[in-house]
Amino acid sequence: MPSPAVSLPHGDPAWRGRLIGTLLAAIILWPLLAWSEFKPWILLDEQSLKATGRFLAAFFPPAHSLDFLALAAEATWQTVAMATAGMALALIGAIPFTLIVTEQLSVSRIGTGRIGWLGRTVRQAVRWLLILLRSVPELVWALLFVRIVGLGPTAGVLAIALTYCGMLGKVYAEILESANPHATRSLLQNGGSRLGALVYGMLPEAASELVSYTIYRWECAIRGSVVMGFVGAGGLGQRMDESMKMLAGDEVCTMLIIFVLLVACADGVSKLLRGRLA
Amino acid sequence: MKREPGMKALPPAPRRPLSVLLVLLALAALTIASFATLRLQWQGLFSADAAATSMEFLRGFAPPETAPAFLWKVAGGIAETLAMSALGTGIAALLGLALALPASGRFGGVGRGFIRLILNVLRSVPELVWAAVLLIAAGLGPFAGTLALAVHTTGVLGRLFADTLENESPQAEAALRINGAAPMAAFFYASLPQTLPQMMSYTLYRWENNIRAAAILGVVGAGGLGQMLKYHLSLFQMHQAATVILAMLLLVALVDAVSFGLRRVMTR
Amino acid sequence: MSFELQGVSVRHPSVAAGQAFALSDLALGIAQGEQVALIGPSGAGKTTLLHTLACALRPDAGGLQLFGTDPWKLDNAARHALRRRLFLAPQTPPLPPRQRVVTAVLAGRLPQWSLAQALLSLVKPADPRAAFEALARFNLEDKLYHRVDRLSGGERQRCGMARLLVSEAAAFLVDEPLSALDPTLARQTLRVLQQEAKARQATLVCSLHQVDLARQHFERIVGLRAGRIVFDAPREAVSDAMIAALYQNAHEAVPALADSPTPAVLRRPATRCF
Amino acid sequence: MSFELQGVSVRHPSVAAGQAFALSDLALGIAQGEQVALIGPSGAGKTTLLHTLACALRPDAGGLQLFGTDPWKLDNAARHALRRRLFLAPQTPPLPPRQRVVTAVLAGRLPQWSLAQALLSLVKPADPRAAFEALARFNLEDKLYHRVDRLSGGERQRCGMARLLVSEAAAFLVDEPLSALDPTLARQTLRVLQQEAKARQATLVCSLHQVDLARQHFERIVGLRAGRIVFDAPREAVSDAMIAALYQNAHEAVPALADSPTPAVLRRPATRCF
Amino acid sequence: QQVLRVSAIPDEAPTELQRKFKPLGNYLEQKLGMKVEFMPVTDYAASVEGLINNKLDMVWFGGFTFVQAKARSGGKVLPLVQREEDEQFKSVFVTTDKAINKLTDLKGKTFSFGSESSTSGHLMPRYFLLNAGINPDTDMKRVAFSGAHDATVAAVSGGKVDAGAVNISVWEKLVTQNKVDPKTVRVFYTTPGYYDYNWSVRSDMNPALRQKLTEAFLSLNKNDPQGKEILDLQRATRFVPTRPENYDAIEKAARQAGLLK
Ligand SMILES: Nc1ncnc2c1ncn2[C@@H]1O[C@H](COP(=O)(O)OP(=O)(O)OP(=O)(O)O)[C@@H](O)[C@H]1O
Ligand SMILES: Nc1ncnc2c1ncn2[C@@H]1O[C@H](COP(=O)(O)OP(=O)(O)OP(=O)(O)O)[C@@H](O)[C@H]1O
Ligand SMILES: [Mg+2]
Ligand SMILES: [Mg+2]
Repeated sequence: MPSPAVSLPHGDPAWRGRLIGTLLAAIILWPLLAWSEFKPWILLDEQSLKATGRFLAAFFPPAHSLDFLALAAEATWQTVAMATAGMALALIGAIPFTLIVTEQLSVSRIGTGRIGWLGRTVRQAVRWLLILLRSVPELVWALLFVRIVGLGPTAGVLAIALTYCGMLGKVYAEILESANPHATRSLLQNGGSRLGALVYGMLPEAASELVSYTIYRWECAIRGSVVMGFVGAGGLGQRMDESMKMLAGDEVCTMLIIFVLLVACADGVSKLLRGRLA
Repeated sequence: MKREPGMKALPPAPRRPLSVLLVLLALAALTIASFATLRLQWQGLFSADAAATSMEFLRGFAPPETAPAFLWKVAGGIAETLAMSALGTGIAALLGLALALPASGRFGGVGRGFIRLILNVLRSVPELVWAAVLLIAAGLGPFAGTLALAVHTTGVLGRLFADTLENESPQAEAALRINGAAPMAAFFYASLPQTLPQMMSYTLYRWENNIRAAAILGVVGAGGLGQMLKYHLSLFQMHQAATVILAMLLLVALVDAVSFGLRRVMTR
Repeated sequence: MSFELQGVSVRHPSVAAGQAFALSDLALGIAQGEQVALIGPSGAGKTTLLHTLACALRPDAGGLQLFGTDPWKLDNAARHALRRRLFLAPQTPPLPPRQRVVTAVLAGRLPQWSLAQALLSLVKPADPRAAFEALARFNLEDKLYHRVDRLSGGERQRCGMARLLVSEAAAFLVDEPLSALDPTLARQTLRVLQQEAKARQATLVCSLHQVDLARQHFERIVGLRAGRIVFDAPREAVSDAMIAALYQNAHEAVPALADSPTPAVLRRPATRCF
Repeated sequence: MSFELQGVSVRHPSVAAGQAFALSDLALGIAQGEQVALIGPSGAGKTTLLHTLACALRPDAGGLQLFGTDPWKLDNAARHALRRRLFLAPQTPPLPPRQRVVTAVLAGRLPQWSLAQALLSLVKPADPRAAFEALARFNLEDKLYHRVDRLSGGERQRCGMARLLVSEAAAFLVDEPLSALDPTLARQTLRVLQQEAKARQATLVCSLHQVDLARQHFERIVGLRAGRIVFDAPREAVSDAMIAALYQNAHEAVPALADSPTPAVLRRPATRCF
Repeated sequence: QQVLRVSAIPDEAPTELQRKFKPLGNYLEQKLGMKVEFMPVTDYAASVEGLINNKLDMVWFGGFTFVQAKARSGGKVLPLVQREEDEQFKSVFVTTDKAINKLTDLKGKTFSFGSESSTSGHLMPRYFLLNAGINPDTDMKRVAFSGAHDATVAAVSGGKVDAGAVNISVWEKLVTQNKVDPKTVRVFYTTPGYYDYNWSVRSDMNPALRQKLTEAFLSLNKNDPQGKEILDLQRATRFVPTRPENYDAIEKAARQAGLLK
């Protein structure tokens, strides 16, 4: 048995980087804690606990008058409809953007690890477009659409579609990039087209993650209240904000239960699809 | 030796499960029903003065306010926003990871269901409600804002992380566990490195979201860019709002770049 | 006895009940410290058998004894403790890409480590020297700090073997350790595995496609075909004819089989995919 | 000429400039329809060479001609069109888990399909008979509708080869196609590959660790070691001594090297990982 | 024109507003002979944008929102009528802190306004604070915008804000409904009166319609049952005509406080 002939290379080459990284993180953490006045112990202060308890006690029993339930049911459907319509429109934009942005699908990258200048430019442009779409605050979209299409669900659906297009495009691309690239790369190397490589190499790997995220976004659209309320489009999120501002704990509680049920439903669909599709 | 495969019967294709088809049909029906019941009015969007109106609206933002005093205020807002959002997201990422382990079914079906329910509640309660609760528990200030962000984001990240873990192919972890490694150790040596890029990307994406979070922070008096934006938009001070929007855009682009860079480093 | 199988039949979890077994009615005993080669055509069930021995697959029928106890009669914790005494090196080492060689190798120590130690070792490798020495026995010491997805196929396979060396198991179950190695390296690797097993008095069960190597290096050879043991004999008793029979029919004589449709073709797999 | 390399040096994209090449200063010409075996120790650069021939790695220096044109002088689209005439079968079969065998095999047709065809084929396989027949040549036809992650190692490898058969390439670059196959099946597979190449007048470059098979079945053998061509000769000219030399030093003689520290050990890789 | 689109600033819950509006809407439909539709919004700015961009026809504005709408539309918004109470509207400053007895005591304390665009919850309290020499942005420890008057009171009574400013009518409603204990939460300052809420329309509205609307409001009367129901819901004794000039003082205050530029 040959004993190790060569000596152990002294030191882990990654160690210094890790040490510096940790130190840097600690140094950055300090001002963050200071600026955000991070003092968790005040949560345990007796008076705070009492006040919180009183506040939460108002949540029970949940509001269950027929009037309110009817109102909530109508708001629920409105919410679901707006979220679904908004998501559908967002997907129309997000899918092509995703295909453009995903680097694993780049043909010019094969062999060099670098992307051609044209690809790089287009990608960069689309990335900026996505950043723009999702970083313009919802309130600004809402203000704009109130001017163009007036109050009502149209403005809400449009605002969802635009913001979510930006988010979906970015996150989809990152999901595709994170998948194991072996199958995709092999298809591309044998002359497959980008889209062929996508559906035969990437989707089987990434479909479940894409489904999870899409369903989560749909949930978000259901909760999204800012734009909806702004344009008077109604829906659960808006009702919840109102009830909260008026401190009607029981109403908030009922709507929370509806939210949890809807979210659980979405979770179920997500689980089913992930199990079957992929 | 040449065989004659044609002689052998081609086996019939297995039937596809109906459930997926049904779910997809149901989703299509939901989409159609949504568009049908909403009575959306597109004519406004495609009318002639839509473009003119939007141009006029956009022109209202120009030029962004650049008075030094205001820029200082924005800088303060940036610092506060960064501090709250980074800390809130960081706490949420850690808690989310801790909750994602049981929520991905690692400790059995009951644990999975229970933790998923908790995660559902955490993120079903909107940030505004968390802000109200925490305002009462922690008082005015960035701490309440940070916590409000952290609590809601924990629900979000916990769920996304759990799904990522469930979607990951389990072979690497199984190989270690077959050899007797403890479940947690196997997780840190096999599944975590495989899923880390995806989790990182979700975390950074939530960070972006939290940078934009507006309403909650105003309610707890925490300030930051979101609150400034709401303030100036409410007062129709468009030039100031434009500066704030630009600052947000820069922050989001910065986070996007960080996300891109980290992913480069990690996945190349 | 390290392993004792009596009438063991195994079906993969995804296979519907009522369908054919991957292993049927196997009887096999392997004493502690013995070195056994497992040969057989592709799809014969070698991997399945090794997984069964490693308690990674539960037999549907029959009795399995591991170091004298039936692992499937133990509770989870005890069975998992039993697994520490085994080391299964899978056919394709499932290493997370981007992990470094040193981490991947030291993962062989995980059963012995506490969680804190394991986490610490992720930050700063706990015992790089052990990993280095294990790698050196396969001429791979210069890749210690490389990423596993930047290794060549044979290098990755040796990385998996190095993990075996750092583990503290009392039985090695090795699935085709030589498939990606050149002849010289294959011989060297086999020698290292056998020396290591001998030095620790560990049992070695090794599935192989290289029949000549199996016959040269192992005292005992088990031939598996279509889920059944065809022969289990000391190497002197294994004749060329037996080997030819083991591999022959399954493939060369297929046209003969083709006339009578094999049930496997008619069987519809219960898979769900796109 | 299918392939023509002159002074080609290749470095993997992740390797920093200035570090050693994975292939250095290679000269090689392979005529259309020729069948070449590529042998050499693990880490010699066989995979790297095949990737270079498949335009999957760009040479850092030297001239590469593919079917008479330099692919790296073409624009992206033209180069990609050129790739359709090549088929690279990687060392580990590139099959997404949960895909079905029929889909995985028919993916070999992707370069010829329009997007609509590709999508349709996902719902209802476009040409299951072609897949079936390709699989049948490797005795795998009964797994047509199985999921690829439920195949044994050798079955998966044959699934990858079946994809090669359905493709319409004019040059096959096959990376260790026999590593997970038993001797009989290995011979059968090699025969199928060679027959298919001959039938289509396609070039076949095949990396192998089974030296005996290489010498039996291939007219021309290229020996690669440490990124350089050691010999490139018709099989009659390849002596046992040459083979021994090809594999020998790198591993067996390590203790001798040990006295002078190899530069590779001192070199710190510029990896970033956890 | 077949439909009169009406909205209101969300200083109360839009559901509540909708409930309050229902009898009024029916009454207006009767009087005008056209359909009246109420479109609730949750943001003050949306009601302003809606009216001046011709997406709404009549809005229940606060004093400050009216001034904003007037400024943003270049003076093309007209106030029609207001409640008698709105001619002398007031805000109250509330606290639980025994040490706070006048506006100047608020230095270094935490404080909560209502919504950013509210007259009684933000603009006038800020104006009177500035007059007392307290700049909320620099002199106070921290300033929050609770978004609604009820929420301000909750924050103050929960002891998490030292003081807050609310609309007097909401405060009185909460006291009569026993939602707040006036012994622990007390008013330490009441502002002088100012003009507040009104019903506004665009000035290019058909004058005949405008005339009819004004008359419909003015003829509401506590003596008949329908009028009483409407006026009670609006917490009004009666409606009176109003003029743009009534809001000049608010406009001046807004400019002084830097809320209007
Ligand atoms: N996860 C699985 N689910 C269902 N069937 C499987 C699974 N893995 C393997 N099989 C089937 O079980 C049989 C035995 O497979 P096994 O992997 O044990 O073969 P093997 O002898 O290791 O072959 P190879 O030499 O090709 O690796 C094969 O017919 C295979 O198709
Ligand atoms: N992606 C990569 N990045 C960096 N270096 C690599 C990469 N892949 C391989 N190498 C290195 O390049 C050299 C040649 O590798 P290659 O995969 O071509 O060897 P091989 O001859 O195919 O070996 P094997 O028989 O083990 O598959 C090896 O030293 C290997 O470590
Ligand atoms: Mg196997
Ligand atoms: Mg290789």
